[in-house]
Amino acid sequence: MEEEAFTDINGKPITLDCHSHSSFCREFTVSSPKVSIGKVMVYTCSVWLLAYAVFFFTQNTAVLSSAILITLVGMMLHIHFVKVDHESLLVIGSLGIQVSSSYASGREVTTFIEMSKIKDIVINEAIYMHQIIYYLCVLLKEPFEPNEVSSVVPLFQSSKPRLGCLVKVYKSCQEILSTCQ
Amino acid sequence: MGQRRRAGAVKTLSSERDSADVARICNRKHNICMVSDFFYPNMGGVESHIYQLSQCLIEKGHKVVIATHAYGRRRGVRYLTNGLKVYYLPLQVMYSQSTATTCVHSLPLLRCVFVREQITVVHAHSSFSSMAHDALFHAKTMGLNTVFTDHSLFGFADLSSVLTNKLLTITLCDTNHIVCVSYTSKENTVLRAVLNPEIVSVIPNAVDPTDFTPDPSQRPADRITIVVISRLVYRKGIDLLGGIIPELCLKHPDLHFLIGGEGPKRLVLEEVREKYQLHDRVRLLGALEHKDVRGVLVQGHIFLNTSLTEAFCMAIVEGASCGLQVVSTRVGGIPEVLPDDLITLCEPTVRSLCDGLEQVIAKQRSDSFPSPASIHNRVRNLYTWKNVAERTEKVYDKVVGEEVLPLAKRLRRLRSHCGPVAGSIFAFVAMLDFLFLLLLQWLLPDRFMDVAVDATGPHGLWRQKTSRKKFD
Amino acid sequence: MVLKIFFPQCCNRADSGLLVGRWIAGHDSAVVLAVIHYPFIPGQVKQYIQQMQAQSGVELSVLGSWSLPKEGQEGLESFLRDLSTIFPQERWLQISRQMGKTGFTCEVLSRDQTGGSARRSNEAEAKKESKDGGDGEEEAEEKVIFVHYEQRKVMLSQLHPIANENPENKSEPSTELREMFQTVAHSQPLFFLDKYDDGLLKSTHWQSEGREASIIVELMKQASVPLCIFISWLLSVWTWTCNIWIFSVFPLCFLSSILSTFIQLSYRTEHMRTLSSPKSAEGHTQFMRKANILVSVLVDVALGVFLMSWLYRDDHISMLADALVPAADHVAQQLEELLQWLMGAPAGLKMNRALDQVLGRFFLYHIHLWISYIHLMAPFIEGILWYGGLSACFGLTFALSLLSDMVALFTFHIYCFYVYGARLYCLKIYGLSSLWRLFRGKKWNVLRQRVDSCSYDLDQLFIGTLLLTILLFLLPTTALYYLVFTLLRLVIVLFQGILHLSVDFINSFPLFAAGLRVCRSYRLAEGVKFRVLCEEPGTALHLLMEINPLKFSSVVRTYRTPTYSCYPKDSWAALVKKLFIGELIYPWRHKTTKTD
Amino acid sequence: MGADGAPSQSVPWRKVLWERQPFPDNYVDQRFLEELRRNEGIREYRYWAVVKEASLVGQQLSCVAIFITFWLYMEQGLLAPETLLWTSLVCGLLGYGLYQAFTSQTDSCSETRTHLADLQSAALFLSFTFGFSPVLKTLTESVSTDTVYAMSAVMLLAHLVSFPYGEPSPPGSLSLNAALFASVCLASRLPGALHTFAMLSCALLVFALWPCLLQRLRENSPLQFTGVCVGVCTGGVGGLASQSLGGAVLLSLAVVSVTFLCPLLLVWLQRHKDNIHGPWDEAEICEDLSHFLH
Repeated sequence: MEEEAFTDINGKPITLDCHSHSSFCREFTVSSPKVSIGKVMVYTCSVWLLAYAVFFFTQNTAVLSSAILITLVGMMLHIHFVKVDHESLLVIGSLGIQVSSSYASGREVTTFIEMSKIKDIVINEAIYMHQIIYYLCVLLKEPFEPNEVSSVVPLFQSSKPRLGCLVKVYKSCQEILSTCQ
Repeated sequence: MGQRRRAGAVKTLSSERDSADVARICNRKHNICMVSDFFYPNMGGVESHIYQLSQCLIEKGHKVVIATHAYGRRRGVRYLTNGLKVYYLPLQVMYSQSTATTCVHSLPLLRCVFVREQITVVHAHSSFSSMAHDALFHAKTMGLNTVFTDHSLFGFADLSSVLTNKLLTITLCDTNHIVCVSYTSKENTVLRAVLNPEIVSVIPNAVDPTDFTPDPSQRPADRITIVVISRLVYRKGIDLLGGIIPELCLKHPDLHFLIGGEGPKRLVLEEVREKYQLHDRVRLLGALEHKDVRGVLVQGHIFLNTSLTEAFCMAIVEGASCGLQVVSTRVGGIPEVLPDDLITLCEPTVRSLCDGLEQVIAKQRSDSFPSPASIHNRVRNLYTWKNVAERTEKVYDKVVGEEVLPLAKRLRRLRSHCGPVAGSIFAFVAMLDFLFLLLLQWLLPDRFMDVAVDATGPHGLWRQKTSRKKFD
Repeated sequence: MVLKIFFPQCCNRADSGLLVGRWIAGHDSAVVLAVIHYPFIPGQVKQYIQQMQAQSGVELSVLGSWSLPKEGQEGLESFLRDLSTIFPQERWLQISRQMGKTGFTCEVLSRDQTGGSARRSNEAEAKKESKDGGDGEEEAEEKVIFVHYEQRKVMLSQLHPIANENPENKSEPSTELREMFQTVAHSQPLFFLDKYDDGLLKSTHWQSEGREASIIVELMKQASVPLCIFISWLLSVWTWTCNIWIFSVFPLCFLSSILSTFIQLSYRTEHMRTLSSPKSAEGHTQFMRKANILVSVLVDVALGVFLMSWLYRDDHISMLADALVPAADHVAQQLEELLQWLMGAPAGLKMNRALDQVLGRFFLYHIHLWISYIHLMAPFIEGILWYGGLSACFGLTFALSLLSDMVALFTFHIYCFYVYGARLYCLKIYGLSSLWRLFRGKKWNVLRQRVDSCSYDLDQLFIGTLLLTILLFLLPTTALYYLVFTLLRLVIVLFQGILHLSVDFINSFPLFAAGLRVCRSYRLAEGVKFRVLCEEPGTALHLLMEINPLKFSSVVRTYRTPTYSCYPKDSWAALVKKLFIGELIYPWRHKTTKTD
Repeated sequence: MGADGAPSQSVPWRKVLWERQPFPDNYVDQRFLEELRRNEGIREYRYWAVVKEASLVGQQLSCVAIFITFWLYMEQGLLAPETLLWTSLVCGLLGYGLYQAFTSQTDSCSETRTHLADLQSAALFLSFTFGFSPVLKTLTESVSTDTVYAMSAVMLLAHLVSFPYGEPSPPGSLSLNAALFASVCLASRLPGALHTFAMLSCALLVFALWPCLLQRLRENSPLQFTGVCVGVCTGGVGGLASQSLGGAVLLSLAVVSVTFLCPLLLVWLQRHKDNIHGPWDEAEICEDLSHFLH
């Protein structure tokens, strides 16, 4: 159970938390920084100032109320659907891999992949927006020909760690996978 | 789309299983990035040149990556033999597999490639490829040394070539070194992109002699076969071929034509075949895979090339390497390629070509030609990729030493070198490019880019990985 | 390889006894289903297990022993180990739990060693023989995972995507979790053994409470059978009436293929047929489908009755009827004004006067015809509405589709206008395009499907140009008429589309599944998720398996009853293109194509 | 090869790739670019020949001018449609006779169209034009006059631009169509249906038939051809002058510049021509290969 500081592909600080429950069961949690009050303040103020400017010209109070509503709803949606607080990867030898990402609002999305479907875990390269990044992904087998890769499940999608972090996770995943084959 | 790309990129499987040991980068000689619009899955002279050259350089212990544009679903990062890494960048293709050039939009991706691969030399190919031009431009903005290989000849007459030449002048005006495939091509390039001939080297193309070995047993004894292998387009003089076929076929009843290749001019040949009832003697094989070419070549006695312009004709070398008698038009760099006793040069007219073929056929009948094996032995050592790689390496060594012009000088050079109008326009564009680069560096500093894991080379991770995969 | 033991939560505090369950072949994992307590007679246990196996079709077996030592029960160890000789297994689990600790400990004894002298060390060696390559130095506890599951939920839940029931074509090799779920689900008969009835065996497992409720359900099932038979009889009568020849003669069958009421009718008939099939639904999907249909029909009817109650209270119907004819008159008047406006200089556009007059008069005459038709029908409208309103008792969908049909009938004239305008315009565009090619000295090559250049004669050119000029100058007039009437048409189409969409929604939305997802979310499982319970040093790893409910979107996608979809047939771009070249548009897909 | 050592001048450098020479790759010999040739195969233009060719453009300009003059006359009612009809009929017959004479004089072997066919198409023209003229009359009445003028001006310009000056007969479809379109637009502005008919037949004569005759003339007797061109130009200028002097001046300026100044410019600019040729040029196929196919 140790914390380590890394950066994501845009240089923002993230922390990797490795939690080893047992020799064949580890949990990795990548947590990105909390949503900063300053940012929220800036956005809210900007929206409200804009609204006030509009209100100043069109003497219509509906503008202000709508602005408040917009900011609230926007914040709600943001923390509920956009802002991912931390993503965790639970590797249980010979049982499977569980990927879960929990949003700032506490909403949690979890998927469990059985070991019989997993072919391998690899670090891969992809072109993302205007840069080329490394990412960790789980390769799934074709149901019938086990050597074919049917599809790919990328891990840590919202907080994109850099190579160093990925390699650390990757290595200990490989340990477990190799011991439990 | 991301999903799709990743699904595509899975080919790279566990090439990065082990961690990035950056130390390996240091003992390299050069980190080279080949940039061109034309690469596999597209097929042609430039493509094979880039591939073979890269392989040889990797064998020599350099690090080579290739950047080209995405071909349909083939986008992202792929690995080829010996861990040759290919970036298929998602840039918009404009026409004939050449990307649209705005001198700016391709900067972010190319910068990413250059930085993360720690490139020291940028090597661009083919003046048809606008991506190559962009790469040269950006590389200079980023302060990298550049090399450019020109594979094609251009006229000076029509408007399009005038424009292309202007573009070439601009992109090559501060390129460190230029490589041409033949002396004619060198002269042409020097004239087009008003250059100092001292910085233009001539390094011919090569063919892999082991792929093109003669096999006389394949030749039918009762007939004489003329083989033509080229794309069926105007530039390859297919109209001439359409004139030659009936002339000779009427004279020699035992003459057969074997034509490989595809293109718009196929109609011409088919019409000729229809008109003169030559279906049994003129066989159109359609498009050929590179591996099938040898099988076609060895069936023939004479190799005919009717091109109207060629910088360096690989086809005739392949033909000669298979022990065929080569008859070709005297255009472009072709006279330089083969010694006179291996090739019969004619003027690009039906008359002259027919005469040349007549002589060769006559000699063939009296078989006063050396045996295919001996021809092969002579040709075998003329052009090898190893030699090409050595000479290119020299160019790199020379280039790396040179200093890159700072922005001010670069602008001045552009203004002075490329004429007042275009010069100042592109000086402005260079300014923009520089500012854009600054913006990008502010948005994403270089230190936040992961250095790419280096898999290439004989001792690279690639080999280790494959070997390790074997025993587990 | 790690041994996984799926352990029901309800057995956590059970008294010591035998573990009954199943080894999942190939996955090296055991599913514990129940604990049979002391005292028992081994023979009876075996017999009981065989009987259960026969009932459930799951190869049950005695997995091992479970000991929860209370005070006064010491020295069980040896006894438990001896049991393994009584119930011969190739691997004998020996799960025990100390009072103080939360975690369990487990020993795995394999057959080849006699029960007496089983120590962890040599048992580890045994493991080494049994499976190669595994490093035997590791502690036994660390090689065992306890997965605690809630028996009831797992038993009731259905894992998605649904594996097809018929075993001959297995879509994919069933995975470990699937096996586990199926095991628990199939071994239902095992759980009927109630802890209160005094049988020979006492066992601990999930106990279903409230038998009474289930009795009521049984009664209802019994009652539903004759109802089903009755409905199916009605249906057969109905279909017979539908199939007599009168309905298959031209105009009627054509009408029934056009009018959406008929289509809704046939659709509902099919629903009822599926519902009233006397044999019970086999498989999960069938059952869900039936349930969805039933619920949607009920809701539909309820809504319809509600509507009716509103209609027939203080005669809204007559008010509607009185409102309708003036409305039609009003529309017609508006149209006339529109036409007058068009025949002048609409929006300052100068149009060819002669053509303008001709078209305008033509359309005016049409409107005149239409009005007279409406007034002819005026006295009957109330009756029509009254009887039409009755149809709402079949459900809201009927009322809606009837409404859309009525709208279609009442706006027939607009449709006619649209068709005339479109045809005229289409003709013009076609002629213009070909003549424009002639103007440029090109022609359309039909064989090669491309435009070739060709040299025309003088006279061809001359006449072509004359015609081109004429068409070009007459184009704006027709285009304007076409535009106006197309807009009218589009408004109506939009209205009908909304009606169709709502009907389709009511028909196809899986209400039952959605309700299930809301109330009993574990019934529809997308997968599972694990939580690490406790890790004390020395004990094995304990996981809690929870059920990951299906997402709403996928619920709707999976259980949406296949229906005649009436979504836009072609994309917006295609629609606009069609409008431009003046093709006739029927934006709602032809209703006989069924899409799931 | 490619040894970067000092090039030993003992062996001369050869422009070949197959043998390894003791020169660096970027070695530049003094024979570099020796095959460069400038301005080869360039044809010298002589002034009067160019003028003779350019006179065709001038006469086409003035043909348009003549047509416009007729239209102006008709619009102001100074010219009765009957007279125009008769004159154009006479001219047509005259021209037809000349045409036949030329064809019979040159070669009647390539003659395919019979007199019957000619008669037929003539009848077709006349009947169609006559039938449509009332429609055409009402066609553009709702369109504003300026629009019509602008449209016809543009069309006439298009006619002039796309006119096949190299080979006036058969007239290029685009040019003829543009001219006819313009004439229809103009004709629809005239007071009566008969006017329209007359105008259109006149347009047919000027734009469709006249170029064919001119082509024959050019082939057979170049001397008379120039004479005719001069005549037409003067006619055009004169006709326009009778309506508006400014137009006439402009027209004459245009004709003069096209026929005399532009050739002068061309010949003068010849001296600055600088084409680079060399072995890299794409060889063009000079001989005609079509006979192998057809």
